[in-house]
Parts: sequence; structure tokens; C-alpha cells
Amino acid sequence: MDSVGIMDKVFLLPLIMASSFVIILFVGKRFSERVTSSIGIGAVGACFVLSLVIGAQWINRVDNPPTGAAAVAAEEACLGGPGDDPQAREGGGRGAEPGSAERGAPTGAAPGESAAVLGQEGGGSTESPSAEGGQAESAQAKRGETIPVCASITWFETAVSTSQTIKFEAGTVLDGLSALMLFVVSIISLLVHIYSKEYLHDDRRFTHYYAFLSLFTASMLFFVLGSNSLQMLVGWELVGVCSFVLIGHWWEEGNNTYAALKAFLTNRVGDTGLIIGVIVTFFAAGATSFNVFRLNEAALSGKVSSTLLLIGAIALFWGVTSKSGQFPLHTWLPDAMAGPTPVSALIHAATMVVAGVYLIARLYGVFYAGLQINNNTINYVAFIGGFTALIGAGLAFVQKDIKKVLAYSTVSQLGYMVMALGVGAWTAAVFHLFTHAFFKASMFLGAGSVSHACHHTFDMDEMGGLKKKMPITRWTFMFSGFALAGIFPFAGFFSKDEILAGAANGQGGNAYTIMLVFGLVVAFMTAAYMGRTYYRTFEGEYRGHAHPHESPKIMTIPLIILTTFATIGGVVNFPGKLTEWLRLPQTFGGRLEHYVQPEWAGRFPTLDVAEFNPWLATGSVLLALLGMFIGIGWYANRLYERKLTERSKVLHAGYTFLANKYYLDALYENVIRDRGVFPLARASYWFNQYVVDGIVNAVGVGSRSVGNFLYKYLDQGAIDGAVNGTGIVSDESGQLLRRIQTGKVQQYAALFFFGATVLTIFFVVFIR
Amino acid sequence: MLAAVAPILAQIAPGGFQGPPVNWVAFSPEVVLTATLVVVVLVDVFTERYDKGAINTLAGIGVLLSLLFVGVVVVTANNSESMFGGAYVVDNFALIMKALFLLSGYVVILISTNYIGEGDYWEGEYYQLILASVLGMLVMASARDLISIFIALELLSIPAYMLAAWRKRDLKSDEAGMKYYLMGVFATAVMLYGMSLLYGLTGDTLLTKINAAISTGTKPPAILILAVIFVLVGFGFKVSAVPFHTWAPDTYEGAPTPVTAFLAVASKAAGFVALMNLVFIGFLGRADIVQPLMWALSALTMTVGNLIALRQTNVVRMFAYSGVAQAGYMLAPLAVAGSSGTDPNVAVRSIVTYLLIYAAMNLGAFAVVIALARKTRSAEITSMSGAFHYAPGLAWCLTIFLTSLAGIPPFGGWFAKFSIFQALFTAATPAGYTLAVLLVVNSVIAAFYYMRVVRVMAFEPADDVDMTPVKVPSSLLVAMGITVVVTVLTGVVPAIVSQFASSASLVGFGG
Amino acid sequence: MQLAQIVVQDTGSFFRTPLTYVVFIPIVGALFMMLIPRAQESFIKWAALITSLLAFGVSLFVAAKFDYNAAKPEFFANLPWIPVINSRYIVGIDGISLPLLLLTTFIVPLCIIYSWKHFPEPHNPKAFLILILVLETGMVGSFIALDLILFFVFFEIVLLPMYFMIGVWGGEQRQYASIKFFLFTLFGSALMIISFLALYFLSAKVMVDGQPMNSFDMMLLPELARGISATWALVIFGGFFIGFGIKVPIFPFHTWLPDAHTQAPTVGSVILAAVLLKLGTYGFVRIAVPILPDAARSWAPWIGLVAVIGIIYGALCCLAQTDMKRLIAFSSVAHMGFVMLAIASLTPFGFNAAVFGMVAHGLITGMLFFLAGSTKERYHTLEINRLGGLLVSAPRMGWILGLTAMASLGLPGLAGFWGEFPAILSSYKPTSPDYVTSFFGVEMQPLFQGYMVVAVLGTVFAAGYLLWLYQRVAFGTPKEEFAHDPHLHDVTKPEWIAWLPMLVLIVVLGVYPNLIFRTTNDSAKRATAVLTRQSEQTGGTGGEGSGTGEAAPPPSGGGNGG
Amino acid sequence: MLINAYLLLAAVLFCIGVYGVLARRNGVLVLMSIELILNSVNINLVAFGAWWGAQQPCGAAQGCAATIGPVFALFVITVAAAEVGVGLALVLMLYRNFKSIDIDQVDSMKG
Repeated sequence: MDSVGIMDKVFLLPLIMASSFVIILFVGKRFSERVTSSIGIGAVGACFVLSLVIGAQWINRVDNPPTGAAAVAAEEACLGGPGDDPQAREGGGRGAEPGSAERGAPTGAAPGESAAVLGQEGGGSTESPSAEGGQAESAQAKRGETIPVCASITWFETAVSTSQTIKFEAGTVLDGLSALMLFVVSIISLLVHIYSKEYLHDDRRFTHYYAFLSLFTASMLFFVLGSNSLQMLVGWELVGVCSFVLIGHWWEEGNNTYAALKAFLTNRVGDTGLIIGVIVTFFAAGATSFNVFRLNEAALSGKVSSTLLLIGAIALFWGVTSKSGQFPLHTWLPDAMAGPTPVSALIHAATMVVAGVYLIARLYGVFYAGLQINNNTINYVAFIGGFTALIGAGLAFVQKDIKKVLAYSTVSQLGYMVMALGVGAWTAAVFHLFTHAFFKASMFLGAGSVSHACHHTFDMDEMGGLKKKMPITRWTFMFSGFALAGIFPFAGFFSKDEILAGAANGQGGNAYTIMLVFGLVVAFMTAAYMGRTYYRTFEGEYRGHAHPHESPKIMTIPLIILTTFATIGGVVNFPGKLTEWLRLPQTFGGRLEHYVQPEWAGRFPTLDVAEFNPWLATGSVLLALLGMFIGIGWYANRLYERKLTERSKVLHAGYTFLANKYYLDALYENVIRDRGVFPLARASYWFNQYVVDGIVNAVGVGSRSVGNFLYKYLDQGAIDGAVNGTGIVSDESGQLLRRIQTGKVQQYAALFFFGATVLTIFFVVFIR
Repeated sequence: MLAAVAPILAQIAPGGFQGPPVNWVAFSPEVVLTATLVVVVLVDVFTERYDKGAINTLAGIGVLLSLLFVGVVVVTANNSESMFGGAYVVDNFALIMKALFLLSGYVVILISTNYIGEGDYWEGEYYQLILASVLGMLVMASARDLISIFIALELLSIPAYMLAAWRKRDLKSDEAGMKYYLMGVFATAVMLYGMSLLYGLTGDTLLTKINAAISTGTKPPAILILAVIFVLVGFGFKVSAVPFHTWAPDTYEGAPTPVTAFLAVASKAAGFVALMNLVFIGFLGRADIVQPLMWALSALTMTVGNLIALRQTNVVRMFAYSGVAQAGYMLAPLAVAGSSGTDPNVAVRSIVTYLLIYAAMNLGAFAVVIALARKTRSAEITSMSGAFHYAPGLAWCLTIFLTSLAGIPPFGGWFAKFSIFQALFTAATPAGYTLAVLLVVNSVIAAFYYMRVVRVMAFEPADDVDMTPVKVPSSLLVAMGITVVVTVLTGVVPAIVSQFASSASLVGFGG
Repeated sequence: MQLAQIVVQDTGSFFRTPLTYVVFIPIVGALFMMLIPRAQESFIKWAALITSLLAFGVSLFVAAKFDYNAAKPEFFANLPWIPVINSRYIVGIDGISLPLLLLTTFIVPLCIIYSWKHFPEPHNPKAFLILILVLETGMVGSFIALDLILFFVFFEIVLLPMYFMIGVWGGEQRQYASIKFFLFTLFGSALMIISFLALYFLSAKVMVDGQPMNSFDMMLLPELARGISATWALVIFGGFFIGFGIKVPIFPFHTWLPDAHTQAPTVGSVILAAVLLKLGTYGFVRIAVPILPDAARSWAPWIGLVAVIGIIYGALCCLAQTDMKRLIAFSSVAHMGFVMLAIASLTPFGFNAAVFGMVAHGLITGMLFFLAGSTKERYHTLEINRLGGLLVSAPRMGWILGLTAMASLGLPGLAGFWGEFPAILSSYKPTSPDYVTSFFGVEMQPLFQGYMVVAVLGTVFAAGYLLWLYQRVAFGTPKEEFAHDPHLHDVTKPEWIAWLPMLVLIVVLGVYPNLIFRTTNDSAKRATAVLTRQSEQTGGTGGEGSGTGEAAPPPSGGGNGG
Repeated sequence: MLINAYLLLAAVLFCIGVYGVLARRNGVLVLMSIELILNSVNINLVAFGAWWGAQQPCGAAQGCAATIGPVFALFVITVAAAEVGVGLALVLMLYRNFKSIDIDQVDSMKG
């Protein structure tokens, strides 16, 4: 029996949050803060409870997968209509094999043509007798695949050709991935809602804040549950808007509004890729549906031209680049810290920024086939992910604003996840998404708690020695920091290690060695900057002028809850090997993999999951510990105060070495702190400020001046001038012609006779 | 006159002189108008100078009566009555044009009433001359022979010369009359010279016969070209085609405004009637001369007229140039007259349609100008500023007329232009298409100066603070009422005018 | 011309079809209002409002009775009008015109309500409202007319009221702006009527009362115009291109728009943006493309080109603006570029997108102009540099501006998205002719995909200028001069009544786009069906085109073939 | 028949007339020049009438070619008289108001 429970009613979640938004927005002002926040908290609480129920039902479904007719019906629901292409599944299975992605594509055909061919062929492929459909079905039933639970309504219908009208659907899809996201989003949103009640206490726009928090949650849930790429695009942009509004929450200050603008515009730049990607994949999949499973199915079937898929995947990834802060569009994320800290925790650490990761995970078939992840060549996604992780970590080193450290850390960790996806470690990426959400949210909220105590400053120069005054904040921050640094047995260790293992193993048995090196270096750096940050904030002497005190319970309880997850969250995907060694029950290990990683042939690539590697794990932990030691040591010994980098030649050389290796990041420090004045530093700073960081500004200023130029010279000058010129010319010729009219009647008569004569002569000469 | 004399002649010489058969019914509008003229003269003789009010009414009634008889002719007579050996034809075309002349005559009488009555003018003679001129036009509509065309032309022109100089103590009016007269007689003389040559070449003055005679031969002799051009040029003067238009602005500006309206509408229409008769009946066989000639005249006329109109500051003068340009539009179908395989009646109808609508909107515009001038005592465009504030009704009417002249729906002008386009397209010749494009460009230029008047009235504040409404005499109101209704109706339900025009087929095409 | 078998018969009745009422109620109301003395302002206002609401009511009735599955014009009437030229009173409404009809009748009452308390200088509500109602007749008439000449007449009716509205109630430069608007539009419509006539004379004849006559019937012309030679078709389409293009406005003919918008009174701008611009694109969708499909396919790359130029160019010009209203005006150029791009794709999807884009742009840009007007009313300036802190001074208005700006930049979930995204999507795979193989050496599909990429870049620019505008106008704190201005009140009651329906519709259409897609789909399919039919000319021209393989631009290329 | 001589005479008269109209300042002289043109027309008509009479002798039929010319000439003479009457009146009026009959001076309206 197919038990869907309330899994096909998941649309309720975004609906609840949207209603909460509407209610708060329109009537919130009439109520006190207490009531307003209660509405929001109540709504998100309901969502949290529902997500738990849904999670449980999903687990049940995985354990008791539907069979027979129920499975077929579920499949039809998810594919938006009868599965008219049973062979695609078979094709998909083959598609998982290396190099087969190109097989089906007509050689040398233009992308559009191949799409058209695909569309025409519809279900009928030459090598597919219809009987195979039934076989596939029974095979699937045997394998006990867990079909997602889908529900949909007609969103809009439009003809794609004169003969074909297609009903495009809006629907929800519930599978392990979305269930996991539901849980993450709702719990963090809930905790942030609670936390904000105190943090935003007496804020001038408390109502507005809660309204948009609700809208954000609604949009994020909508995005997560979306069953097709178009719907995801909608959610994607909606969360962007909420982010825009919330970054600009204190819009009276220019900087905040610029940060908001920058965030939105940078995302908009990325959205171009998303839009194109959605369109390209739509046509690649036969121009009949935006359904994610259809897209994956088409991509994995191997019938689509690989060029087209590559373009689609790269375009989609361009969208991911902006939303998930990948190089070179990462620069908006640190600026986005201008928003309230709980917002940073929710939107810019735990949920919205992982939308890109989620998108890749959801459309993994497209990326897998498009980038040929199975080929083990360094692909674009993996490389950008690794590179981003590296530069993010480097930049985190040199920030004195605690939130910026966390922001760059987020960039780095997002890079990690993207890298994981790029090397085929799908589950590892999702797992890291899960753990990261908790420990990073915890750290952000911790930073908020610190700032709440220290006169709303985030400058670490004005902190220090807070461990005594704010014990709860300190411990939660520390534990989360361990998790981030990947110290055993905190949650981050497991997820990070799984990624490293994935990079080491790769798909098809080969290793992404370079990615592995990237990962290890980042692990080291992460621990180091976390050590530094922790030390500067909580250890040593207090350097500020406020009177710090522990935050109220309403703020610390969310911290504790989050930290709890950050600490023990790793168990959800306990490595199978470790389970054996520790003689734990078999069902204890790899639960996340079991329940979340899809098993639906044709719609998800068959992946080799990397085994736990004890040497790698130990190595990475050691590296992290070393990094942490250096990071703390540097400050614990007050090396920074002695300006060692200037006095000691060895250290200076080491520093320069570092700077040259990661010059981009280190030079941030040099220049920001006005220390080194190396020519290279200037050049790098210039590069940073004007090429990388200033990308949006430069484009903005550039297009503005182009606009000014065009407007001034082309529009108002040439085009308008031509129009007015025509008028002036006719006017002037009128003036000229007026001279004929001399007022003297005999000249009139002369003209008359002259006219008649000339006409006559003309006709006599030319017409005759 | 002949009517009265014929029986007597018959008695004097029974069997010697046989009066030509005359269908008196077909002739009745002319007879009625002549009788009115006689009555008006008599009444004028027997009334005192200060007591001429009745004359105006009488003249109006006479014109309407004549119009009624046009109706009678339509109902009773068959659709073409040919008299005097084909020299005088009463066909539908002629009847429609007669109705047009009579109606415009009536409107001119209406708009003259107060202008003439309140000024220092000879009132009795004024209406006599108007009536005489209208009579000439009626004759022109039916004239299909060089002699009758000539007589009709003189009958309608000579009174007009005097009317133009009617404000005889006003130097401008004198100048207007003098210029009009000199140019007029000179043009007539040139035309007559052409006619004499035509007669010499063909041995006849009947248009149908002339056509038959000159249609032979692939290449026309030079003398024939000279004759045809001289004759057409004479009427080019009448319709103020460039470069024969020079009299028009000066005369229009100087003449009393109702006379200007009369010249701009009725007199010009008469010129077109003659042109149509000549081109479609007399010279259709010589399309090789007529078409390029008319093409050149049309193109020149519309372009030059519009361009100069752009720079005018006096509204009447602007209307003069606008009238020049409109003449250019109406000449356009003549430029494709007789193209192979097309019904020449399409061109005729388009011109008739244009004339009908043009008469209404132009007369209306002059009526409003006269009414506004009662307050401003000026014809400068700038003097009309703020008209929308103190005289919204008048300003709206003028706006309607100007918009219509610019050819913008839903007022009649669009259909007028449309039918010109239609004629040009039906011909399907490159000449037609190029003229159509030229017409488009010109109508945009024209819109500029028409709208400038609207702009001054609507968007600029009044010069003086005197915001008292303008008192519009009832006769002017009636005139404006008629013209507005016709202008709007012809635009909204063009079937009204097109139905008339479509019956306007000239009898005796191409001989 | 062997197609003369089509016999035209009178169908329907003038008074039976509700469309007659939608068109003529406003003008009757206007005539009635002329009789009301100018001093009785409130009577005048109510009369105008009730008139427009009546028209809206009838159009709602039309929408309710509309058969969404019928693939032919409904509420059809076909009666003689100008028999001489066989121009007829043919009215009817299908899925393409219904949304636009509703948009028109919907916007007009809102405009009247908006003006309720503050008529622009020099006041005179009577004349103002009469003009609006006359405008409504023209606009509605254009959308329901199925006869070219009838369409032309209605198309032109809007000209004069708009001229007056800009010229009398406009800003400082109103005279220049009004005459510019007038002349540009007049030039366009003159070209249009010429093209109509050419079409009329060159197409096959139908039988009317036993007489073979040419026809102006838009429904018949796709059949009748098949015999037109390729050269002529290209020339006529060129006339349409410029004639309708001026109204849209497409790239080099757009300069009247910023001036007209900037100078027009608020309501004038709203109507101009919401409805008048649509007449141009509607002309393409209803007339130019279905009647001359082959020429349309040859012209498509050009249309697409000017469309994307418009998108980028309009956006760049927006960035250069210092005046809020002028910025919004230029944004219209960019947005209508998307509509044109959708039309250029010549696919049913593109047509759906185009109609959606028209409606969405009407609502959103109309709303933006409302807001600009209200801003002007409060600050007495629209200099962006002098504005600021709207969210502090008038928070609700600030939020509404934010929402509308978001809708305008194509945020999903709001109406603007469904004009933009499908337009981009449809340009991925245009319907292209077999015989126009390349456009300056680029094949059709890559060409349009290039257009698509450019158009997508346009969305970034749209976000840029709109948010930059928003940041400067709404964020921050009010400038010194306005910091304590007592006039800076929040949204007033008439404003709420006028705006709320539009905002609701923007959201509703954004959430459930099927409201329009469902309506337009069948008609869009029918309008584009002709594009796939076998052309009579394609054979000869195609042979030559593919034979030489020249990269000639279509008009001249077609000219060689024809 | 030497019709060419008559036609030449008429043409010369026409040219003299035109010259007079264009060149003379005196209003009365201009009127006289117009009379010259009209007379050239008359000569033409009569000459052509005679010529046509030689070509096609008149029968009983009404309006044969030969008679039309002289009849036309009669009309022209009559109408010319009326025209000149009006013209002289105008010149007289001109003299009264301008104290001059120099028509070149009458140019207050132009442009």
C-alpha cells in the first residue's frame, strides 16, 4: 500500500507562511510586538511540526516503498502525466556509464534540431519494444525504488506550436532531499524567529521584519518544494527579494541600501544564467515540460546533445554562482552582512545561499551528464567550488568584523559543497549542507549575541575576554567552531570528511586529487581562522567600552539547540565502516544516504559512494588541529601586537610566502590594515577592489556612463535631433519658398507665365 | 434669358430659327437662381440703404429653392440630359456639384449676413454678385464645351473680382481685388489662347469631339501640347495650383473673410469641376500630357503649399496656403486619370468626395474665424490665444475643422484623403504610389500647422484679460452647425458622402 | 484571384452585440457630460465614473459570456458601413483582444477615481473627463474592430484627446511634447493606412451582394492576401512595421515617448503606457503577422533586432535619467522590446507571451506612472536627486513603489515575469522561414538565441535602473528641504481605490498566469497557424535563396525573389 | 490659304500682350495689354474658322466647324468688354485710394 500521508499536501507549508506574511503585513501594526512575533513563530512552528511529520512519513515510505500500480501512479504524478517514455529510464541507467551521454545525440546536429528531433520522437525510440515497459516496471518494483510524492495543479497552459498545447504545472515534490530541506529551513527559521524577538526588540520596523521573515520562509519552502525548474526560478527570485528587503532593513543608512542593491543586482546577474539554463534545459528535454524529473530523465537518457547539456549546466551554474556566493560573484555576500544578524544566520548562512547547492542537487542529472562528472576530468563546477572554498577561507583570515569572518567562511563552505557536487559526492554535499546550516547559524546567532552585548558592534577589536561574561554564547560558539573546523566528533567532521573521501575516490574509481588538495588546505585554513576568531572574541582581555552580559534566554536557547545539532548532527550519516568498527548496529550508519539519496533510475545518476577513509579522516583532523593551534597561538602570544611580520625576517618571509600563494586574500589584510605597501599588494588590491569586488559596481558605473552617453548623444542628439532637424528643414524651406511671394502682381504673372512656358517646353522636349 | 427670348424668335422667324430643344426641368435650378437674382436686383432698387436685411434672406431662400430644384431634377429627370448639342449636360456629376455649389453658396450667405450687414458695405449688390457667381458655377457644372466653360468661368469670376475688392476703402481689399483681377484675366487670356488653338486643331469646341480628335497619333504635336497646357493652366490658376497660386494668399488675406471663404471653397470647386471635365472628357486620350502635368502640379502644389503654410502668422493666409495644399491633394487623382484598365470614375469620385468634405470643413473653419474675429478684430494666429477659455464652443468647432483638414478620424477629412489614396492605389502605377507617399509626408507636415492653431487656442493663455464670451449671431451659428454636422457625419458614416460621390459618373468619357 | 468564392453576408446586429455598447457608452457619456454646466463638478465626476463603470460592467459581461474554447471571434457582428469600399462594421472579440479590452475598461475608471480630488492644472474636470471618455472609445474600438478601416478610425480617435491632454494639462514642455506625439503618431498612422490600402487592392476579392469587391476584413484577409507577391508583401509589412512600430515604440522611433510621458499629466501617462502603446503591438499580433505571414517571417530577424536593441537601449537610457517619470518612460521602451521579441519569434507561445506582456506592462507601468504622479504631487518635483526617504515620509506609498518596481523588473510571482520570461523563452526557438536561411550570415536559430541572451542581459539592467531608482527615491532619509514638509502625506483614499485593484491584479496574474494564457492560447494558435501553412511564394524564392546562399537582408532578398 | 500669317500675327500680338502685362507699371496699360492678348485670340478664332470653312464646307447641320470660331470670337469680345469694365473700375478705385495707378506699388501683402 502506498502511504503518502500528508506528503502530497506539502504545499500547506509555504501557504501557512505566506498567510502569516499577509496577516503580519496588513494587521501587524495594530498589534504589539508580542502578538506580531507570536504569529510568525506560531506559523513557522506549525511548519516545523509538519516537517517532522513529513520527515517521518518519508522515512516510512523509504522503508516500505510503493509497488505495482501505486508506484506507477506515483511516477506519473511526478512526471506530470503518464510516463510516455519508459525507455528513458533504461537509457538513464546506461547514461550513468561513462561516456554514454553523447551516444543518443545526433552527431553534428545543431542543438535546437536535436531538441526538435527528441520532441518529435516522443516515446518511440527505435530500440525499444513496448514490452520492455512492463519489464522495467517490474524491475523497478523489485528494486524497491522510492518514488517521490508529487502533487500538482495546472499553472498555465500555452501552445508551444500551432498543433500542441501544453499544460504547465505547478506542483510540489517530496523526496528525501526536499524533506531534509524542509526540516532544515523550518527549524532554523523557527529558531531565528524566536531569537529575533529579543534581538529586534523595539526596532522601528519590527512588524516589517517579521513579515518578511515569514515571506522569506514561504519563498524558501516554495523553492524547495518546487517540482519544476520554472517554479524553482520563481522561488529563487522571491528569496532574493526577501534578502534584498532584509539586508536593507535599516534603509536610512546609505551603506545598507547599497549592500542590498548590490546583493540583488549580483543575484540578478546570476539569474541571467538561471533563466537561460532553464530555457535551454527545457528545450533540451523536448520542450514539453519544466519538470525536474523530466529534465534529469532527458539529460541522463543520452539522447540530448552534450553541447546543449553543457551549455544548460554551465548557465544554471552561473545562477548558482551568484546565489551561493561562488567566485567571482561572491562579493555580495560579505556586504549582505549589513542586514540584521538573525537574517544573516537564516538567509545568508543556512538557507538561501544553499539554494544554489540545492538546485544542483535537484537537477543533478543535468549537471552530471552536462559536465560529465563521471569522466573524472576537472570540471567547471568542482573547480569553481574548490577555488571558492580556498579564497573564501583566505579572506576570512583577515577580517576584523566577526560577521565578515563568518560570511567569508560561508563562502568557503559553500564552495566546499559545490566542489562536492562537482566531484560526484552528492550525499556528502547534502550532508554538509545539513550540518553547515546548524553550525553556521549557531555561530551567526552567537555573533549576534555578542554584538547584542557589546553595543551592536561586530568589530573584534572591541571584543575579547567575553568567555567569562557570556558563557553560554562562548560554549556554543566554540562547539560550533569545532564543527566548522571539522574536529572529531562534531558534525562538521563527518560531512567534511565525506566530501574529502568523495574527492579522493571520485566517480569510477579515479580521484580528483587536486580537489582533494584544495579540500585539505581549506580544512587547515578554516580551523586556523576559526581559532583566531574564537580567540579574539572570547579570550584575552576585553577591549571594548561596553558592559557585556549574557544574552537573555530567548536568545541563548536557540543557540543551544543549534549547537546541539552542530555537535551531534554527524550521526545522521555515520560512516558505514565506522559503524562496523565500533560494532554499532548496521542501521546506525549511512542513514542520510539511505533516506535522502534518490534511487530512481533514469532520474538520478548511479553514483559510487566513497567509503570512509580513516587515514584521510585522521589527516584532516590533524590538519585542522594544527590550523587551530596556529590561529590561536598567533593571538594568544600577542604576536600580532609585536608586528612580527615586520620585524622578524623569517615570519615576514613566511607571511610573504603565504601572501604570494594566496595573494588575493592576504593582500586584503595588508591593505585593509595599512601594513605592507608592496607593489604587488597594490596591484592585488586594485585587482580585488576593481575587478573582483567591484564587479557589480564597475558594471553598474560602466553601463550608467554608457547609458549617459547613449542618451545624451544618440537619443537626444542623433535620433531626436534628426526628427527635430526634419522639422527645422521643412520650416526653413517654407521660409525660403515664401520669397516667391513678393507681393508684386506682375511678378506673380511672370511666374505664372514662366511656369506655363516651362511646362510646355518640358513636354515638347521630353514627352514628344 | 434664352428661355424668354426663344418663343419670340420663333414668332419672328417661323421655320427660320429653330430653338434648340431645352429640357426645362433639367434647367430649373439655373432658372430659379436667375429669377432670384432678378428679384434681388428689383428689391435692392426699391429699398433704402439702411433697410437691406430682406435681401439676405431672399438670396438665401432663392439658393435653397434652387437646391430644392436640384432635388427635383434628381427625382424626375433621367440621369443624363444632354442639351445644346452636348454642350450642356445635366448628369449626376453635374447635379452633385450643383448641390455643392448651392449649399456652399448658402453657407457663404449665412456667414456673410452679419459681416456685410454690420460693415460699411453695399449690401444689395453683394448678394447679387454672390448669386451671379453661384449661377456661373451651376453652369460650369454642366458645361461640356469650351465656349460654355469659358462663359461659365467668366460668369463666376467677374463678380468674384468685385467681391474681393468689396471693402473698397480698405487698401488691402483693393489690393486683393486688383491682384485677383489682373491674375484672373491674364490667366483667362492665356487659357483663351489655348482654347483658340484647340479649336483650330480640332475644328470643334465640344469636349467629346476634341477628345476624339486629339486622341489619334502616338506623339502629340507641339502646338497641341501648348494648347492643352495653356487651357489647363487657366484652371490651374483657378484652383491655385503651384506655380499659379500666387494670387491666392494675397487675395484671401485682403478680401472680406466671407468672400475668402467663397473663393476658397466654391470658386475652387468650380475650377476643379472644369478641370475634371476637361481632363476626363476633353483630354483623356492624351494621358501622356495630362498625367505627367498633373503629377508635377500635384506634387509641387501640395509640397509648396504646406511648406509655406508652416511659416504663416495670419490665420486666413494660413488657410490660403492650406487651400493650396489641399488643391494639390485633389489634383493627385488627375495624375492617374485614364491609366489603363481602371475606371476613370474612381478618380472623379475621389475628387468629388474630397470636394464635398473639403467644402464643409473649410467653410466651417472660416465661419469660426469670422466669429472669433468679432471679438479679436484680428486674423493673426496669436490673437486666438486662450480661445478655449472664453469661447470653448467656437474653439472646439475650429479644432474639429482643423483636425478634419489634417485628415484625422473621426472627422470627415480622413475619408476625403482616404478616397484620394484609394484612387491612387487603384491606378497601380508608380506615379500613383509615389504621389501617395508624398501625400503621406505632406499630411504630416500639414498637421503641424493645423495643430499649431489648436495649440495657440488651447495651450496659451489669452492675451487680454477680457474673458467675456463671444456673441455669435444666429446665422453664423447655423452655418457652423451645418458644417460641423457634415464634417462629423462624413467622418463617422462616410457612406453618406461616398454614396453621393459614387453616383457621380461623368457622362461621355473619352468621347 | 480565384478565391472570389467567399461571399460576405451581414451577420449579427449592431444593437445585439454587447461590444457596440462597450465602445459607444463612453462617447455617449461624454456627449451627455457636455450638457452639464462646468460648475457642477461633482455631477460631472460621477457621470464620468458611472459611464466608465458601465463600460467596464459590459466588458465584464463580455468576459463572463466569452466562450474560452471557441477559436473564432465572438459577439460577432458584420454589417455594412462604407459600402463603396466594402469597409464594414465588423466587430468581434477573441482571446487576444479580450484581455486588452478588459485592461482598457479597467484602467479608465481607476484613472477617473485617481483624478477625483486633484485634477492637474488648469483644472477643468469637465473637459478632462470628456477627453478620457473619448479616449476610451477609441481604445476599446481599436481592440474590437475587425475591419482595417474601422480599426484605423478608432486608432486615430485616440490621437486628439491625448494631444489635448498632454498639451493642456501637461508640464512645462507640454507644447513641444504634444506636437511631437501628434506628428509621430500621425506619420505612423498615415503609413499604416497606406499599407492597408495596398493590402486591400492587392488581395483577392470577395462577393458582396453579387459584386466582387476587395475587402478590409481582418478575418478574411489572411486567406485573401495569399496571392500578394512576395515583394509587395514585404513592402506592405514594412509599412506596418514603421506604422505600428512608432506606436509601440520600437527603437529609432521612440523619441516621442519620453517627452510625451514626461509632460503628460499623470492620468495621461497612465493611459498612454497602459493602453495606447499596446495598440502598436496589438497591430502586429492582430493584423501584420496573420495577414502577411511570409513577409512576417522575413521581417522577423529585423523585428527581433530592434526589439533587443530597444531592450538594452531603453535600459541604458534609463540609467542616464535624472527625472523619475522620464526613467519610467524609457523603461517602457525596454519592456515593449520584450513584447516585440516575443512577437518576432512568431510562435504561439511568443504571441501568448506578447499579450501577457502587454497586459502586465499596462498594469505595472501604469501603476508606476500613478506613483510618479503622486510623488510629483507631494514633492512638486521628480528630480531623483532631490527625492529620497519616501519610505520614511510616506511608508505605504514607498512599499507600493517597491512592489511595483519589483513587478516591473520581472520578479517571478508578479505579473511582469510572465511577460518577460516567456518572451525570452519563445525566442529560443522561433518559427523561421525555410527560405530566409540567414541574417547577415547568422542562421535564424542562433540569431534568435543571441537575441535571447541579450534580452536576458536586459533583465539585469531592468533590475539595475529600477532598484537604483528605488534606492534613491525610497531609501535613505528625506532631503533637508522636504524633511518637515507637511504636504508629504501617505496614500490618500482615492489613491487607494485606484491602486488597490491594480496591485491585486499584478499579484494575481503573477501567481496564476493561466488567467491570461488560457484566454489567449487558442487565439494565439489561430493567429500563428498561418505561419506554418505552405506559402505560394516560398517555392520560387526559396529556390533562389538557398541556391545562392546569400546573406542578404530579407526585404531586398525577398525583393530579388519576387 | 495663308493661315500661318494670321496665326503668326496672333502669336506676335499675344507675345506683345504678355510683355505688356508683365512689364508695364501703368494699370491702364496693363489692361490694354490684356486686350491685346484677347484680340490675338480673336484673330486666331476667326482665322481658324475661315480655315475650317475651307476644309469642311458647312452643310445644313447645326454647329459646323467653320461657324464655331467666329461665334466664339463674338463671345470673347463681349466678355472682354465686361472684364475691362470691371478692370477700369478697379483701376479707378486704386487711383482714389493710392493716388497712383502704378500697380507695382501695390504690394502690402506678401510672404
